[in-house]
Amino acid sequence: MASKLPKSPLEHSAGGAGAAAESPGAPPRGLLRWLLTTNHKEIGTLYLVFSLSMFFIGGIFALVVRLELFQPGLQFVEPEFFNQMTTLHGLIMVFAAVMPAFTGLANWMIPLQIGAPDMALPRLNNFSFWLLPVAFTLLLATLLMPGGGPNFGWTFYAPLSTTYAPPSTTFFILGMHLAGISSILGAINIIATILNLRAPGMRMMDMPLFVWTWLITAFLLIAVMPVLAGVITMMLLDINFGTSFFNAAGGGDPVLFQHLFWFFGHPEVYIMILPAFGIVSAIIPTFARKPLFGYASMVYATASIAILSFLVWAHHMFVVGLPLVAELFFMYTTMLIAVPTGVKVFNWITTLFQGSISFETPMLFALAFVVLFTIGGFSGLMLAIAPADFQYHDTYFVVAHFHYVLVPGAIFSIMAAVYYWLPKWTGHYPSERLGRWHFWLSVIGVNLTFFPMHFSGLAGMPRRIPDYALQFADFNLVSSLGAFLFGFSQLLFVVVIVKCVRGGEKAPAKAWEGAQDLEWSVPSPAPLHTFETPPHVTPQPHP
Amino acid sequence: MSPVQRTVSRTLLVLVAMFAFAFALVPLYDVFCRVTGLNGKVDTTAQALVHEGVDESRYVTVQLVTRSGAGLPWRLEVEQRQLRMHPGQTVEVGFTFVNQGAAEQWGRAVPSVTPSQANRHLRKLSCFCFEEQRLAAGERLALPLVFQLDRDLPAEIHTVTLVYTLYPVASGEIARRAPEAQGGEA
Amino acid sequence: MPRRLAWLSGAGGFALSPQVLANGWNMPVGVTDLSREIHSLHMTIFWICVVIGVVVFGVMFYSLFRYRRSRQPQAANFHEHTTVEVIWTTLPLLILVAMAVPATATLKNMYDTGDAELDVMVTGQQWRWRYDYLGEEVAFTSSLSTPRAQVRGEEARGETYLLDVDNPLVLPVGRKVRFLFTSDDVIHSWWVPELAVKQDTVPGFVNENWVRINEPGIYRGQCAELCGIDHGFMPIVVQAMAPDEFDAWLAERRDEAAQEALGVDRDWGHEELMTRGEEVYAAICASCHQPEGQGAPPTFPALAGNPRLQEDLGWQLDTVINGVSGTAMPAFRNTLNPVELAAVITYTRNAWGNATGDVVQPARVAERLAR
Amino acid sequence: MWQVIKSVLAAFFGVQKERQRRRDFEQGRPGHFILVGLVAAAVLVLLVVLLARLAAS
Repeated sequence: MASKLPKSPLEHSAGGAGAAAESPGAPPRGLLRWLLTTNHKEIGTLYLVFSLSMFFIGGIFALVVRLELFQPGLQFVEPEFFNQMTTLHGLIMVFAAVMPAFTGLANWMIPLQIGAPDMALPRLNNFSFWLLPVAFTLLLATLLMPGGGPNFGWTFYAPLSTTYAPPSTTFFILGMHLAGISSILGAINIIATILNLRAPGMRMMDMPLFVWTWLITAFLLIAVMPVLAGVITMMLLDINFGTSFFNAAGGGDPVLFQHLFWFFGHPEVYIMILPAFGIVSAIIPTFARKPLFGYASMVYATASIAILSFLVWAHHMFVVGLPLVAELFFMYTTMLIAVPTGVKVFNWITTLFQGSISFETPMLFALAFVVLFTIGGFSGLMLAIAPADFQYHDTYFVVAHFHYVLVPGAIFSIMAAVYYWLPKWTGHYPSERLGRWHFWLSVIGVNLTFFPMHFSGLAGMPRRIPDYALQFADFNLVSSLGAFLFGFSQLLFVVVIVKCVRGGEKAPAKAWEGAQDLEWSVPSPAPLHTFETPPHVTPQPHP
Repeated sequence: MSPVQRTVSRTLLVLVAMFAFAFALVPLYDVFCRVTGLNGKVDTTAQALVHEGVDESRYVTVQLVTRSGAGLPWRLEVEQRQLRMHPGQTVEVGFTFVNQGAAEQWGRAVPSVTPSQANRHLRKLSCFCFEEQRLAAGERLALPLVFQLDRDLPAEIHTVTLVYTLYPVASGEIARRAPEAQGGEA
Repeated sequence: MPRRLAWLSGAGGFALSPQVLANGWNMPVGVTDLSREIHSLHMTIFWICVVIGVVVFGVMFYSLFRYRRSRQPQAANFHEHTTVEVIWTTLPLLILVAMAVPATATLKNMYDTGDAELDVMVTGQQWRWRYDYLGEEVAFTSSLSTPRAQVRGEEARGETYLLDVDNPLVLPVGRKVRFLFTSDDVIHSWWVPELAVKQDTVPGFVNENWVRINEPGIYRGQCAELCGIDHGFMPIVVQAMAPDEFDAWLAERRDEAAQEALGVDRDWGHEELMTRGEEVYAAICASCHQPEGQGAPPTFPALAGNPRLQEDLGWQLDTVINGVSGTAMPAFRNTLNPVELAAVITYTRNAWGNATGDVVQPARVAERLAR
Repeated sequence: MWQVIKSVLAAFFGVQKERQRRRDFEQGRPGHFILVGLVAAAVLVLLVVLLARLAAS
C-alpha cells in the first residue's frame, strides 16, 4: 500500500537556492528520502499521493455498492459484506481521501503563499503524515478479520457499533484514533505556521483566502477532533470494559452517542468544505482576471461559520425523538447558518460578472463546483425544514444531498487545485486536452450518478439497503451506470498527473496570466527550499 | 518561549479542554435530560410528596407497560395496565418481579416516560427502578410504585405512558445493594 | 436457474404497474392531513429553490458567455459593493423566515399526540416489527414474506417485492392512533411514506407519534435506520380499514389469540411441530443462523452439529426464550408465542443431523413462561 | 469595543466593508474578536431558545 510514488517530481537542479542540505552527508535517496523528509513540499506530495490512492480504494468500495444496487435482487454480495462496503466507503472517502488531500494542498501552498521557508514544526509534519498510512492500513485490515470489518455506517451509531458490532471494532477505533491524532497534529502545525511564520509585510489581512479558510479549518479541527476521540474512547470502554455510556441497560443512552457524534460531525463537514471555498476563491479571480468580489465579507463570513457550525448538529437527529423545543431550535439555527454559507456563491458569481473569463481546466472544475455545490446547497435548504425532514431523513435524498456537496464540492475543488498548481509543482502545464476529457466525463458521471438519487429518495427508498423494491429499479440502474463512468474517468486524472510530472509544456514562474498570490513569484518547478530569506511583501491594498 | 511554542502550547491547552469537554458532556447530558425531560429520562432518586391539592376538573390516563430485555429470565407483572387519575393525586401501583430462571441473578427495571414533556411533572416517591434487584431462582418479589403527577401538568397531555424494561445487571456493576431480607413472598 | 440466467430474468422486472409508479418520482402526497401539509411544505421550498437557482445560474451563465475572454479582453476592477451584498443576504433570510412560520405550525401539529382513541406499541427488533394494541390483548410480529428465492433471482419478483409482510398492521380510518416506539436491540426507524410518519425506535426509551388516516387502503414502508444485516428486509405494511371493519377484525384477532393459547394444552405430534418449526426457523432464525443451520461464527454460532445444543435442552430453552445479553440473540419471548417457540426448538433439535429425537411440547414452554 | 461588536455581528450576517476590515485588522486584537464572537454566539443561542419556546407554546 506504499502506493505508486511517481518518479520523484521534485528532482531539482542542485543549483537551486542553497545546495547545502541540512544533514552533513548528501540527502538520503529513494524511499528513505520520502520516509525522513521534513520538507513541506515533499510531505505535501506524500499527502496528495496517499489521498489519491485512498480515493481509488474508497471508489472501488463505492463501485461494489453500486454493482449490487445495479438492479433488484442480491446478485453479487451478501448484505453483511454490503454493509461493510458502505461503511468503509464513507470512512475512507471522508478521513483518508478528502481531509488528507486538503492537508496536502495546505502543506504545499500555505508556506508559499505567506512567504514562509517551511512549516513551523517540520518533524511533526512528517510524523503526522506517516500516521495516516498506518491508521488506514489498520482500518482496511479489519476487512480480513473474523466477523468482518465495520458494518455500522460511517456514522457508527451505538448500540449497533458497540453491543452488536463485529469483534474488529476495537481495531476500527484504534485506526480512527491514529487518523484523528494525525489531523490534530497537522492542524497545530498549520496554526503555528500561519500565525508566526508570515513574511514581514504580509499582515494577517493580506493573506490569500485559501490561507484564511485553512486557518479557520485548523481551528475547527482543534476544537472538534478531540470530541471524536472522546466518542470513540467511550465506545472502546463500552465494548471492552463493561461501562454503559450508550447502553440503556446500564443507565446509558444511545441518543447521547448521536449528540456527541454530530457535535463533531457537523463542524467536520465544514472542515471538508471551507478549504474548497478557499481554493475556488483563488481560482475564479485568476481566470476571470478580476479581483474577488467582497473579500472582506468572505473572510468575516468564514470566521462566523467557525462558531455557528457548533450550533446546528441536531438537524441530523430530527426523527430520533427530540422534544419540540429542541427541534425548533435546531431548525432555526440551521436556517440561520445557511445564509452566510450560501451567500458566498453570489460573491463568486459577481466576481465573474464583467470579468474577462478564460476556461482552462482548473476554471472548468471551479465553475462546476459553483453550479453543483449550489444544487447541493438547495437540497440542504430543503432538509433544514424539520417537518419535511421527517420524509427525507435517511433516504437517498440525503445521500444525493451530501454527495452533491462533497463530490462536485470538495473533490472537484481538490482537482481544480491540482490542475491549478501542477505547473508550480512540476514545472509543466498539465495537458489541456486530457484535462477537458477528464472534466466532462466527471461532470456527466457525477450528475448521472447522484441526480436520480433525489427521486429514488423522495419516492421512498431508504439509505444503506442492499436490495430495493421494483419502483426504484430505473433510478438505481442509471445511478450505477453513472458511478462506473465517474469511477473509471478518474483514471484519466492519474494519466494527466503522471504525464505532467514527466514532461509537457514548460511553465513559467507565473503559470496563469491572472494569478496574483505570492506562490507565483517563486520559479516553477518550485525549488525544494524557497523563501530562505523572507520575500519583501509590500502591504498594497487587497489585490 | 518562541512565538511558535506559545501558539503550540495554547493549542494543546484547547485540545485537552475539548477532550475533557467531550467527557463532561455525559453528566451534562443527564442534567439537561432531567431538566427538559428530553428522551423520557426519569429521576433515579425518590422525591418528596408535594401537597398542592388535587385538580378534580380533569382526568389523565396513565398506561403502565412492562417489557423484558435480552439475557434476563425475569418477568415484571403489574396489577393494572391502565389507570385514570387527577393531576396532583398520589397513586400506588403494585409490581411483582418473578425470576423464571434456574439461578440467582441481578436485574434492573429501566424506566422511560412519554410524552417527554410529562416527565418534568412526574414525581416518584418510591420506585423499584431506583436500584438493582436480586432474585433467587423462582423467587417472586412484590414492590410498589408510588408516584404523583403535578397539578400544572400541561392541559394538552391526556395520556402518560410509563414503560419499564428489564435488563440484566453484570455482577460487577452493582451500584447499591438492594435492601436485604426482602426475598420470599413479600 | 444458473446465476447468469437469473441476472437476465431480474432485468425483466422493469415493467412497473401504474399503481406502484403513481408516486414514482416525488414525495407521495399521502393519505393524512399531515402528509399533505408536509408535501406542500416540500413543494414550496422546492419551487423557491428552483426560482433562486434559475436566477443565479442565469446570471452566472450569462456572465460566462458575455464576458468570455475573446469578447471581453479587459475586465472591470470593482470588488466591493456592500449594498448589493446586504440585499442578497437579507433576501434569502426573509425567504427562510417566511418558510419557518408554516414549518413551525406543522411541526407543532406533529407533536400533538393528545386524545388518541387507539394506542399501538411498535417494537423494532432485529429485522422485523412487533405490534401491541395496548389494552386490547392483541399483539403479533410482522416479518418479511417475500420468499428468499425471489431475492436470489430464482423466482420472478412480484409487484410488491420486498414490501410484503405476513401480518400487516391493521388500523382504523378516521380515528387518531397514537404510536409508542421502542426497540429490543438496536435503533430502527419506522417509516411509512404515505402516512408521513417516521420515528426512530431507541432501545430502552419510548418515542411517540400519531396518525389519522383519511382513506382505507394498503400503505407500505421500510425500516429507515441501519440496523444490521437485514436492514433492507424488514418492511412495514399498514392496512387501513373502516372503523367498524376494524373493530370486527380486532375481535376476531382476540379470539385467535385465545385459540392459540388453547393450542398449548393439547399434545402436538412430532410432524406437526417440525413443519411449524421449519416455517418459524425460515422466517426468523435463518437470517443469522443461515438456512442450513451452519451460522456465521463467531458472531452467529452454528446450530447444526452444535454439541451443547444437542446435550443441554434446558440451556437452549433459556437461550431462545430469554436471549443472551450483549449479543444479537434477542429474547424471543417478546416475539413468538409458546407454540412457535416449542416448534422451532423441536425443529432445530432434529434437523440437519441433530437427531436428538426430543419433542418439546408447547405446554412445557407455556409453563416456563407463566412460572 | 462597540466597533468589535459591530464587526462580529456583521460577520454573523456575512457582509463586511473593506474599510471596516482594514480598521479591524489594524487596531483590533484577535483575542477581542474571539471573545466577543463567543459571547455573541451565546446570546444568539439564548435568543433562538426563547424564540423556540415561544413558538412551541
